[in-house]
Amino acid sequence: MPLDLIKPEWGLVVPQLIVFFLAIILMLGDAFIPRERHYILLTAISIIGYVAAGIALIWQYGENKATFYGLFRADDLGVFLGMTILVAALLTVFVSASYVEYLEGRMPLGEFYVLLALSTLGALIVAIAGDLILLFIGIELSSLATYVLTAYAKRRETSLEGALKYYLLGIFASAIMVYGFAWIYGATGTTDLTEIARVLQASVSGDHREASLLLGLLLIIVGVGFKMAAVPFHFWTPDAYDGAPTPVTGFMSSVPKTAAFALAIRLLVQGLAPLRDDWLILIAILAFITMTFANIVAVAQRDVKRMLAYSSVAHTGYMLAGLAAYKSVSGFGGTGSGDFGISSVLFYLLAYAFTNIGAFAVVAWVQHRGNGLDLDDYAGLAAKEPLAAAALSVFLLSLMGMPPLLGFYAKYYVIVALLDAKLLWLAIAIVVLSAISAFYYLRVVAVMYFSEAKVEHKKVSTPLLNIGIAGMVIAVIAVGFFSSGILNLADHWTQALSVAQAVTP
Amino acid sequence: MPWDLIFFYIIGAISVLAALGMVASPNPIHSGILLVVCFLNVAGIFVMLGAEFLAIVQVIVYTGAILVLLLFVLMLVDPHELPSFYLAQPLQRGVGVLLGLILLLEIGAAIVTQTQFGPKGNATPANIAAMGGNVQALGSVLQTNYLLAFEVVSLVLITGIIGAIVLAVPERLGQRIGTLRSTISLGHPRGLDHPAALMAGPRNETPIVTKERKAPEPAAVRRLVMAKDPDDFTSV
Amino acid sequence: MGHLGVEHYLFLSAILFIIGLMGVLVRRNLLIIFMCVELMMTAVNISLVAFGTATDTLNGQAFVVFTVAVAAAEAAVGLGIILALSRRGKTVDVDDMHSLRD
Amino acid sequence: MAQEPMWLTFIVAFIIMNVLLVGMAYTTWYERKVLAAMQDRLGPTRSGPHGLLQPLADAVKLLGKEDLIPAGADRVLFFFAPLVVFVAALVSVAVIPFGGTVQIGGRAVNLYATDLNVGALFVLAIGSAGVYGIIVGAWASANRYSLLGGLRAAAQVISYELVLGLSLVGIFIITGSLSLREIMEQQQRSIEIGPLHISNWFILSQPLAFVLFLIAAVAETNRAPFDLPEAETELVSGFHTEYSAFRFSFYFLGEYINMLVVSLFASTLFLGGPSGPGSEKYWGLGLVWLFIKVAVFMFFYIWLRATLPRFRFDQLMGVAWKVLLPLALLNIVITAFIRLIANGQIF
Repeated sequence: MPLDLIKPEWGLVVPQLIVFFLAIILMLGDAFIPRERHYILLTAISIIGYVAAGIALIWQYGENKATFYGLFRADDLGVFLGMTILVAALLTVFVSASYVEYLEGRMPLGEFYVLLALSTLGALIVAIAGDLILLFIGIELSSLATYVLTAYAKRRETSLEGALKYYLLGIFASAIMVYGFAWIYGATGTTDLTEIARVLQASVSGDHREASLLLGLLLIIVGVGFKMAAVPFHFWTPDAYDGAPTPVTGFMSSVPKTAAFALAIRLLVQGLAPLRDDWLILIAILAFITMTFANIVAVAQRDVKRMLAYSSVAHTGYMLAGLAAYKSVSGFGGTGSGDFGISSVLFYLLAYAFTNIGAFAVVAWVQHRGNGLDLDDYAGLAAKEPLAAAALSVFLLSLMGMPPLLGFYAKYYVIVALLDAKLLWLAIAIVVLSAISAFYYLRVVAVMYFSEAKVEHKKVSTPLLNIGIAGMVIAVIAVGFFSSGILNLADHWTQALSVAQAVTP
Repeated sequence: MPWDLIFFYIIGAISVLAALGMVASPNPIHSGILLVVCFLNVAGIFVMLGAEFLAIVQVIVYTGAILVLLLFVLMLVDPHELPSFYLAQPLQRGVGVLLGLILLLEIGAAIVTQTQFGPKGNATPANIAAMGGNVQALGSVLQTNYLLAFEVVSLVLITGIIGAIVLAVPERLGQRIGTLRSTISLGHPRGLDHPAALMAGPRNETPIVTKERKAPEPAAVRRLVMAKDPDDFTSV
Repeated sequence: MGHLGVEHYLFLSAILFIIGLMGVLVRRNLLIIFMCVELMMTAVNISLVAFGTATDTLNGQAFVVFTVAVAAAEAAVGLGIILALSRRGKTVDVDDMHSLRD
Repeated sequence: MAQEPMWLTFIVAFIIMNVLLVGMAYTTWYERKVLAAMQDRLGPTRSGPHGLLQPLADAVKLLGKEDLIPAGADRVLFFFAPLVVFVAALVSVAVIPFGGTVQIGGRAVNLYATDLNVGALFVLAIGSAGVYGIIVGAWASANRYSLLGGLRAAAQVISYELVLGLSLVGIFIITGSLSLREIMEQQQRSIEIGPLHISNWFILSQPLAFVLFLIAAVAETNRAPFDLPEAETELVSGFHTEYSAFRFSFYFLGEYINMLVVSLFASTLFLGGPSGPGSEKYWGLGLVWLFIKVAVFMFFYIWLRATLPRFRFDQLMGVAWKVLLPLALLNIVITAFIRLIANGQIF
């Protein structure tokens, strides 16, 4: 009995397909291009691939369709998240090319780019997934490639141990998360997010809740918490961020994190919207614990990379606060006014990609000059390398939330959303903790500008890395001025909820 | 006689006992073998649930591939060489166990109080039999509803392959050796273990270098090919 | 199903899941932690299939196919990391290899 | 497919098992005779006419020997490991059909123990579980040669299992079923093109798969030239170095039963099982045809052992991953395309 072959709308899948073919071409290139030309050719192919995928993604702006039996959702939420992911991947290529090629005893470049593309693809798939199964596979693809990237400097013990910790906790979290998926599936009898929402809408009424639904919700939030490194579940973060090659650290702090937030938005907001009252409070508590703990611990760090790792955890807290500010979009399926909470999270993710990868890029830049990661290695950087010091200062100030830099707008929108949702305590917490974070960010700036230099710098030329850093500095300074426009684009995410219910096969 | 109930309790008891033994056993090899026992019984559970295909997949993939690989690594690796892995501080571990028990109670409560499952689909045993059986029915679901997921999971697998190759294959430092001859091999061509090629990491940790071995002459290196079985890398 | 309700399978799955979870939290040996996570995954699979039976849908079984595939890929990567870790400080004697080669 | 009473199934299963055990015993005699003929010797002649009682003598000798357990061995695992190999080998024959449903004394009898709808995969699954006997036994012996043999077995079986499974996918695509009885029955229908009656044996439509299957099957059973786990010249007979007496005999039994099972499996999948001239009318003739096919496969096994030198380990892995696996995938792609065209779903 022959099956009816489905005829998906391939036009909607083009951006993902481009990244897929990028991975394939890189794999073949790794095998057939002579090693000496990898650096130039594979880097160029990667950059072209990500740019092309980005253009194809912009092309889809305003689409609102589903294909592959509802597994694939082409909507503006997917486009915005996809842009964030592609931008982060592109910036990572700029940062990592020379690092992988020259530092840590020359690591194989071809496989690095392939894994980067696969991880990016996994995150892109999470961003468009309309089904529990695809969400799971996407996040696993993204994580799996990132585990390998973390262990990429395999000659260094810290890299392997960090990767091992990341890996074990990662698969542990996946198991917990899938158990949650199983419970949701059991309670609703479907894995399609729209269907789940519809079934729940009918069954969840008043105060009565099935215990099984709450259990599933709890397990999912724990699993997602691990993936996005929220605080009680963050054990892996410092070691993995510290151990990974520096460009990978920047990548880890943006792409898999964006994927985790994409999963949270798709699943919680889209699928489990009828359980909103239950998960909002959990997310709010998680946000508070995360930013408090991470900011306090970060103060004690003298290692710049480790400090940035904790800072990354703290920023997860801010983003979670934005998620907690989700109010409602006039019931499920409505096209009511945009919700400010989710829009602020989306904006934050984009802003954070520029800023954080930028900060790690400067760390890599210093490593290229033969220096370590300790605070002392940064002493007097401003006197010798004024541009690098200025760039790092810009990134750190942006992370801190100094106006008019990009980071300020991100935090500002989250706070506005929180006030809008009447979560005053969380808004105050963000302000207070940002003030605490100023201490450790400004300490690095102070050391760079007001200390005597203790170490010598090698003369190294890293053109690609310099271009990348320059681009990110400009973005961090200038993009803030267009923030309201970007936020308007992000606001279109609500269309995701009104995606064509009739699923095109 | 409720045969299915009796079978279930026997199989379930064996799998739970094997799982407990796996966690408690001091010897990792014993743990691995008990896990095999547990998984074979879980395959039996799948058969009882009418999922024959998954039962076979469980045996082929989990016991036939993953756990064989695991035992392989267990035998290959000297456990004393691995860092011991502290998930959390002892206090937190105690809390973790407590949390686990609470979670068990909670899951139990959820199972007991579950008044309804989702709306019924049309995959009743009769319909599945009409399609030709579990394999055919599952296959058609995978190839229509979950086609995209089916394609994407192949990428997950290829990521696994690339990851394993990148991590587990002995290093090829320096360049790819051009003059390869009959190297059908698990390993890549093996390059120069020259100290100069092993730059220190960013924190100046001791790089992993050959202990007490001198770097070979470059001339010898050029013809050198890692063309032997991986047993050379064992500690056994 | 006769006497055998879905609850039986769900309970079995929950017990195995918790055993795995406890194992992850208590044991220190890397490979045993890895085994415990595999046990948790298997427990989840039992739940998925049982829920599929309860709701007369095949989505659960389809999900299991994917979790198994993902588990296999994860195992490959994880064991690769462990092998790489165990190989620290050890290299093959290249001269010996050369002599054994021909 | 008639429902038959439980006791009848038991009887059939009992007969199948005994035939297998006796067949295994005479496989050893067959192997010695064929090897001897190839090497211009006589082989066993003393015990019984043409040495036909030699298997019996071997059994008595093996059972009478002293049972040794190494000092450092893990006793429990050392005891159980050979049993795993033996039992796994026996279990997988349960799904192999020796014929369809026949009438014996007015009663419908199925010539197979059971018909699973995942039968073909069942054989593979049991085969992959059987390797634990080798790995665990090797580890439990506390002997380095054994351990090396066990490690080789693990790597080899994982790799070739993949090829074995993939080479069958073409057949599954054609038949649309994983049930061995179904696969067997589809091969009994011949294709009629005009006056010609072409046999529908899958060796004709899947020649590449057949070759791949054969190679992988030899590797799965750890026979020459893939007998690296027990390579006596390097590893002092590998995983069973420390085994003696009846424990060793279980490994020995397991290996030969595995060969028989794989031969039966191959005959069922590619050579139409018991189909042959006259087998539609007389089911006894079908059994004879099956016997002949198995004998041919066994001869092939022995022939390989007498002819080919052993692979080097890296060659072994390289062949599996770089040659056989791509070919198996190619076979699947081509078969799937032809199937699609035949269904009229493309072009």
